Amino acid sequence: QQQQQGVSKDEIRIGTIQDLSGPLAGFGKQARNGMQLRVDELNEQGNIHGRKLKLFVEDSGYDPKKAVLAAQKLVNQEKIFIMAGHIGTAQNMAAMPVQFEKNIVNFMPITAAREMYEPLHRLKYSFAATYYDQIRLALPKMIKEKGAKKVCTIYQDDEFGLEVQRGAEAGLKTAGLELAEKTSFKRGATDFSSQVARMKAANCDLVVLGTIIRETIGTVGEARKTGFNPTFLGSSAAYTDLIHKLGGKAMDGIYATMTVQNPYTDEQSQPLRFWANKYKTKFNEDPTVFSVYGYVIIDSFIKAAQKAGPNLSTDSFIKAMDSMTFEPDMFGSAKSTYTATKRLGNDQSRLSQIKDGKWVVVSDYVTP
Amino acid sequence: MRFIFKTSYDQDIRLARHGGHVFWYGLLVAFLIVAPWAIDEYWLAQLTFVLIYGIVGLGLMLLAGFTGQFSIGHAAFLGAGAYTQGVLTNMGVPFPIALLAAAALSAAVGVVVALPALRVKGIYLGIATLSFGFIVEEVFARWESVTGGNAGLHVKSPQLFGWSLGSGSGFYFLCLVVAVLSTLGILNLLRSPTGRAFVAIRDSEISAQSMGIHLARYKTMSFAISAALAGLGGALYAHKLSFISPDQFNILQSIDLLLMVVIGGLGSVHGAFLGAIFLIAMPQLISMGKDWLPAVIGQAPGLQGLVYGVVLIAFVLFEPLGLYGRWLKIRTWLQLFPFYRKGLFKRQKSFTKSDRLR
Amino acid sequence: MTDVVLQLLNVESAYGPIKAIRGVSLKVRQGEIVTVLGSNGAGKTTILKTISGIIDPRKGSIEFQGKDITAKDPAHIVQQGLSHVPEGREVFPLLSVKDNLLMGAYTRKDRDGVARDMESVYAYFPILRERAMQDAGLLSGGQQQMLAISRAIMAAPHLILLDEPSLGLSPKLTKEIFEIVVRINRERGTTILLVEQNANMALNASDHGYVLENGRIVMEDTCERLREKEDIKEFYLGVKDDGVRGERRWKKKKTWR
Amino acid sequence: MSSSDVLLSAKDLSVRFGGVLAVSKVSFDVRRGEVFTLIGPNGAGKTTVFNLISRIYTPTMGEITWHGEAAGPLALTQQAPHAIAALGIARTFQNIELFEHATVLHNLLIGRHTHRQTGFWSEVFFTPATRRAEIAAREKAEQVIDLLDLQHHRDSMVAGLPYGVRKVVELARALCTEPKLLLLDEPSSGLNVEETADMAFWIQDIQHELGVSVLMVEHDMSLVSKVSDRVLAMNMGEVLATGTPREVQADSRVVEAYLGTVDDVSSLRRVAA
Amino acid sequence: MQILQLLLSGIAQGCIYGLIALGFVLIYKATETVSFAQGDLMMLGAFGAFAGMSLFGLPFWLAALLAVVAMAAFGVLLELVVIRPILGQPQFSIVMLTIGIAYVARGLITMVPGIGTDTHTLPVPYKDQIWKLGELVVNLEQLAIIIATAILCGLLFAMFRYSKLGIAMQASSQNQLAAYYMGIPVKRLNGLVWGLAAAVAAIAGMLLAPITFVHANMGFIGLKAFPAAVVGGFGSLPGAIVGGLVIGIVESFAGFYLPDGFKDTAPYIVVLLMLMIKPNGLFGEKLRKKV
Ligand SMILES: Nc1ncnc2c1ncn2[C@@H]1O[C@H](COP(=O)(O)OP(=O)(O)OP(=O)(O)O)[C@@H](O)[C@H]1O
Ligand SMILES: Nc1ncnc2c1ncn2[C@@H]1O[C@H](COP(=O)(O)OP(=O)(O)OP(=O)(O)O)[C@@H](O)[C@H]1O
Ligand SMILES: [Mg+2]
Ligand SMILES: [Mg+2]
Repeated sequence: QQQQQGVSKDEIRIGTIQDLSGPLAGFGKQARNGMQLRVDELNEQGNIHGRKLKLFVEDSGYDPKKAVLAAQKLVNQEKIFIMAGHIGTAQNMAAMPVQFEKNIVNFMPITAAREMYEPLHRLKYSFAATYYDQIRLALPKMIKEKGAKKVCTIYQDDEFGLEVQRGAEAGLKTAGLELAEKTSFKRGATDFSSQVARMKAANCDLVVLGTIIRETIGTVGEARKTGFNPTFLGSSAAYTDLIHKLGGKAMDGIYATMTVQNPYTDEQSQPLRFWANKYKTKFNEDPTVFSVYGYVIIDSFIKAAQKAGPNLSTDSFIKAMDSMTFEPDMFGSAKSTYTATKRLGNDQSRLSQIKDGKWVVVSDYVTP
Repeated sequence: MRFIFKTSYDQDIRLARHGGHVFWYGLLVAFLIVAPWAIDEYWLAQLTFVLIYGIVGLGLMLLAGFTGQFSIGHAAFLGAGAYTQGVLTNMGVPFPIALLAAAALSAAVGVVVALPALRVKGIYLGIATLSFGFIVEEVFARWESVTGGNAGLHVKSPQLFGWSLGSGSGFYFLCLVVAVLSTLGILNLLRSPTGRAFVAIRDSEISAQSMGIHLARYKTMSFAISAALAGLGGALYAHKLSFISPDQFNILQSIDLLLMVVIGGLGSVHGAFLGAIFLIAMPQLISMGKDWLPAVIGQAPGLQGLVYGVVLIAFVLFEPLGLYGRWLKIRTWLQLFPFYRKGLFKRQKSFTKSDRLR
Repeated sequence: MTDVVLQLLNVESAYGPIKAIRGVSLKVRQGEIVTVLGSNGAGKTTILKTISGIIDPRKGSIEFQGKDITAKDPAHIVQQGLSHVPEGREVFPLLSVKDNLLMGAYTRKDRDGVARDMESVYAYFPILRERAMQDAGLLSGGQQQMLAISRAIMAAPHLILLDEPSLGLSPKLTKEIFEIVVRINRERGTTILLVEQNANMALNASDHGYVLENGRIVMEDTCERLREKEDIKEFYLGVKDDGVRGERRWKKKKTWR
Repeated sequence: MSSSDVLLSAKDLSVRFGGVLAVSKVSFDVRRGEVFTLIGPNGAGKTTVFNLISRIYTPTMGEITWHGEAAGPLALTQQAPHAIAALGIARTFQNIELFEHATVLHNLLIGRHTHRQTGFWSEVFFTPATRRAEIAAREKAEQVIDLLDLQHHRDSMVAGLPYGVRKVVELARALCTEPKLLLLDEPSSGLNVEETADMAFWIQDIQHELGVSVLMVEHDMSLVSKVSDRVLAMNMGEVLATGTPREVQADSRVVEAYLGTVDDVSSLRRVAA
Repeated sequence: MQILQLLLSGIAQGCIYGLIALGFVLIYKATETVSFAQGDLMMLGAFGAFAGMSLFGLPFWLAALLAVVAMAAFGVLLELVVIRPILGQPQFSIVMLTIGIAYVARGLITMVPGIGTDTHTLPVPYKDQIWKLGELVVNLEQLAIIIATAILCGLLFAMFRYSKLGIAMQASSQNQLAAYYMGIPVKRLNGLVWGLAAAVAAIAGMLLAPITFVHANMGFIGLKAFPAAVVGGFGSLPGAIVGGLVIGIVESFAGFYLPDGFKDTAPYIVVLLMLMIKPNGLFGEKLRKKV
């Protein structure tokens, strides 16, 4: 048997590709920090069957071509054992063939696209409930609660936004409704007046937001100004502390689905607060959900690698993963399980709402 | 210094001007042929990218460097080629036919772009091509039934006579052959009336016209050839990445392409390939350099953009003729050694005149 | 009046590896009109460009009114009171004729003086007044030449460098131009350095002349004496043996080469 | 004068730019094999006439007829600008419009453009036919280089040439198109007496040995009298006089508007004094 | 009513484009280069004001003033360090430089720890205030942009038309050599132009900040201002405003009445149509070389 790439007597090499210079540089950096935090924790406190972790970070600038180059570098040059937490849908799609050619697992990429586990591939593992599922499951519940009659959507004109929009359509079907109005915008747009005008003209009373941060604020802000006040429901992409920090009062009342909780440093829960402050001390900035993602991904990897035993190889790792169960953690993620045919940990999310400038969990995990 | 005494017209027309050329280019080709055995897989992949971008650069060089028409939307042609190739290969069309179709369709798109471009120059042309680039990107994203929309498109690996060219070295040779053939074609064109007509248009439209050059036809032709090469490159790119999505062909890609030819050296065929080497090597160098820097800087997001910008600025400031210009100086220095005089390449003051009147 | 306004000492200028002038020394005295003659490519334009700082000389020094102006910024040199009518007109094509003239007076602060000079320039070339609001780029070649000369006059300089002022002007205007040059010289005391292909005119109008060949000064004298030299007569004035030369197809070599 | 003698005829040409009537009702004929010269004060509209012939401007009124084709007369105003050269009309420009970033030889080869025989694909593959065509083009260019004594500058970049040489290069480039009619806009401006004399010889050679008709704009009266067969004087866009050089120069209106009355240049000194 | 409201938001958005386009035109008129860095200078200006207000706790007006002054100084410095050395080289080199400057500006800001990668708000005093005229809603943030754009346009127009300095700037862009011959201090003017452009960018950045927030990529909106400048005619200041309005209004109506996707491509389609009908834009001079 050939020597397993990326695993030596005392080291496991983990690669990740983040956006450190492009439009998502903020998230990329936070995810990297989260990963680094867990890697350092492990290296300080122990090891995995005698092996320390080494994290290799490459910058894709959110550009698929650079992602391929980065993947080639990590796979062929740095000889990584696993690719973990790679950010971006198109970037993952472009990089995966490079990895798969060398039998390297694409472990829990930071994107909630279905392609991260579908079609089934032995090297794919995904952890995030997809935007599609989030909205599909949450929307009927919201409609029932609010007694909504006309549901509209505004979504970013890319794969992410489309997933939200498709989720909304699927969710509406179960409630026996149809989309009353469908509007979109291009990534980076700053003006949402005509989209809001269209939804207002359609008399919508519930708007599904396929938006991220600035677009969420822009849309909701524009709506509030023009006196259009439906219920707003966003996906986990809109679940960040920036929404209320930037948008201020106008953002109060909007809902979003989420899988992990925002780690406020003055959080009620003690371990989470401790963690958040540790992060802040190390990186001199507040942690966000992306820091959590990064942390959790490495944490999951460690657990699986421990289980895989001293003979760590791609095959033994897959074998270990395919019988893994991760219990709910302090960040509020649901219990997730993996098998040889189920490569998405769980598809559930909770609803949160902004109340007095802070995200508050308002429902339990929504189950179909 | 080498003096060449010309004794026949043939000597003037030949591609290789003297024995030295034959020797050095021979060496280069020999290296490129043995490369798959000589260098490891990672570097071979990089070399393949260099060839692909070199082909695209060749086209843009023809347009910008030789015809004087700057395109800030060249990624659209790249995309047209890539999508044509992707869609056709996935439909099972044989590889060579798909490749030709990609080039042809891109050329057709080039002709369409040329229509509004014929009447405008300078910045107006730049913005026209930029606009076109945006529209084409939007088409890729919206025409979901064919392009797969924003979800992107997976491209099957190429098959030639039952061989799979998907592997590293097979595909490398494919790119090498296409690159060499396109280069020869462009060089031939440039030493023929068509190439001279392009240069004439670049230098003075009014006298080109008075020499009987049909401006519209030659500009269109230049756009078409340039687009065709971009399409060829795009087709190979699609296979190399095996996944294409609309945002790979956005404005940033277009600017990268433009930077490539400028840094390579406008107005030289060498420049296209030197620029491609630069474009591919640069991120690698930056990420290598990262590890040497203190973490606050080395690990900071945005470093790549910063270095990229600084290098670009440095190039414009210190080597406006690009990598090829630098090479020429080094070569002259070597040839003149030890008689090189300091002032030889001192830049004289120079002055700009309005480009609006041309 | 013997104080030297402009002095070039052993100036050498080059375009890249090509040397255009080699070791040129010349002097222009206050109130004089000095002309430089020379065939194509001799380096006349290069001398003028070197003086006004458009080209930096490799060697040598240039003094203007006792101050060293070698390789200074052209704008700085002009502000010292030197004005250059360049070869090839160089008007501002998209500015109106009037704005072009105003730019000529950019370095001046005296509004009244500028207005007066504007009037006198319009008097020299009435067509400029007629076209005052037209874009200068649309003027005919000769009209642009008039504008270029007028612009230099507007600067009210101590020294004007004139590079082929008669280029493209009608015979009548050519004469008028030289009259104007001489008048400016006499009336305002402006010193003039003149480069001209029309040697006949130039030698008539000037006090002192230099002959430039292949970047070197090969002859220097007062204009009266220059006019009498055989070579000057044959090659620059074209007066000698018209009959013989008229049939001859081969260039006769100049004796000083 | 039979009409078959005429190569190009302009009839009632007028063109207006905004408020300026640059050319007004100008008519003239250029006959085969002659040197026909336009003179006139600055801004008379001479260059504009050239621009009308080479289709840079379109006349507001009037027409230009070309008799150079075997098929019969052709309305030049119907032609596309780039088609003019192919008909056999080449020109030079008053302000010199060369291809600056190319060598002299390259400039001349571009002059051969209308004679190109090769197709796109044969050029891409550089077939033997293309090679032969290239060599033929070079031979022709060399002939012109020989004629105009440009051997010295063959491989120099145009950007670095002195003004006078550029004028000659422009003439050479026009000759490379093998024109039937050559339009020269102030060929001697910027040349000294000696060089002007050479220019005169060249124009005569072009007229007699190459059999090319010449339409010229020129301010140097010695050159005009030496080479032109007929002269047309213009002023303010209108025709003042037509005739032999001697006749036109004697015309009082021409003298007044163009030549100037003060004839003795040495009078300058007196004016000054 | 619907139409009026759409028109109003189109105008407001158009003024944003116009405001940025003013910066392009300013630089173009005075140096004949197209600055790809204008959007990023704008971003720097906004960050400057943000730093003044939240890091140093200055009041808005003071921070705004300081940001404009600082950016003007920065513009002058920029010219001195990177642009002046190649002044006189083909304009295209300078265009490339501005692309480089844009990269550097974005990279530098992104590298600022804790600030660069985040999005911020600029707490302007008029934030989130609206006026209601019957059913019409006027946003104070947008009104500020409309007013500032009009004033800036007027001032710049007057400068180029009537002041010796302004004419000299145009002169140096049209023929640098001749400008030197006239004794125009081309280099100093060039510095002034870039300083001015940076100041205009800073103003634009601060006006824009309440609407688009302050973040490293806010400069990309400049890409929409290019079409505005072209539609108006690149060398014309009023053209920039009119072009901006055309683009803004077209966008607004296309977003409401046309199928999805047209809102974002409409400006570019308008540009292409414009270039086919009127290649020099609405207000551009018809330029032709006289030979
Ligand atoms: N930009 C340039 N690059 C290279 N060489 C140049 C350049 N400009 C001029 N030269 C060379 O310098 C020499 C002198 O040129 P210059 O223009 O000074 O001549 P001149 O006497 O003014 O001629 P003319 O009467 O034709 O104007 C010429 O041999 C010319 O080839
Ligand atoms: N495109 C144009 N727009 C406006 N006016 C023009 C244009 N072209 C020429 N003119 C005007 O028409 C008149 C004739 O110009 P033209 O260039 O034909 O003169 P010319 O006879 O060649 O004079 P010169 O001997 O000075 O070259 C001039 O007054 C000029 O200003
Ligand atoms: Mg000269
Ligand atoms: Mg003329």
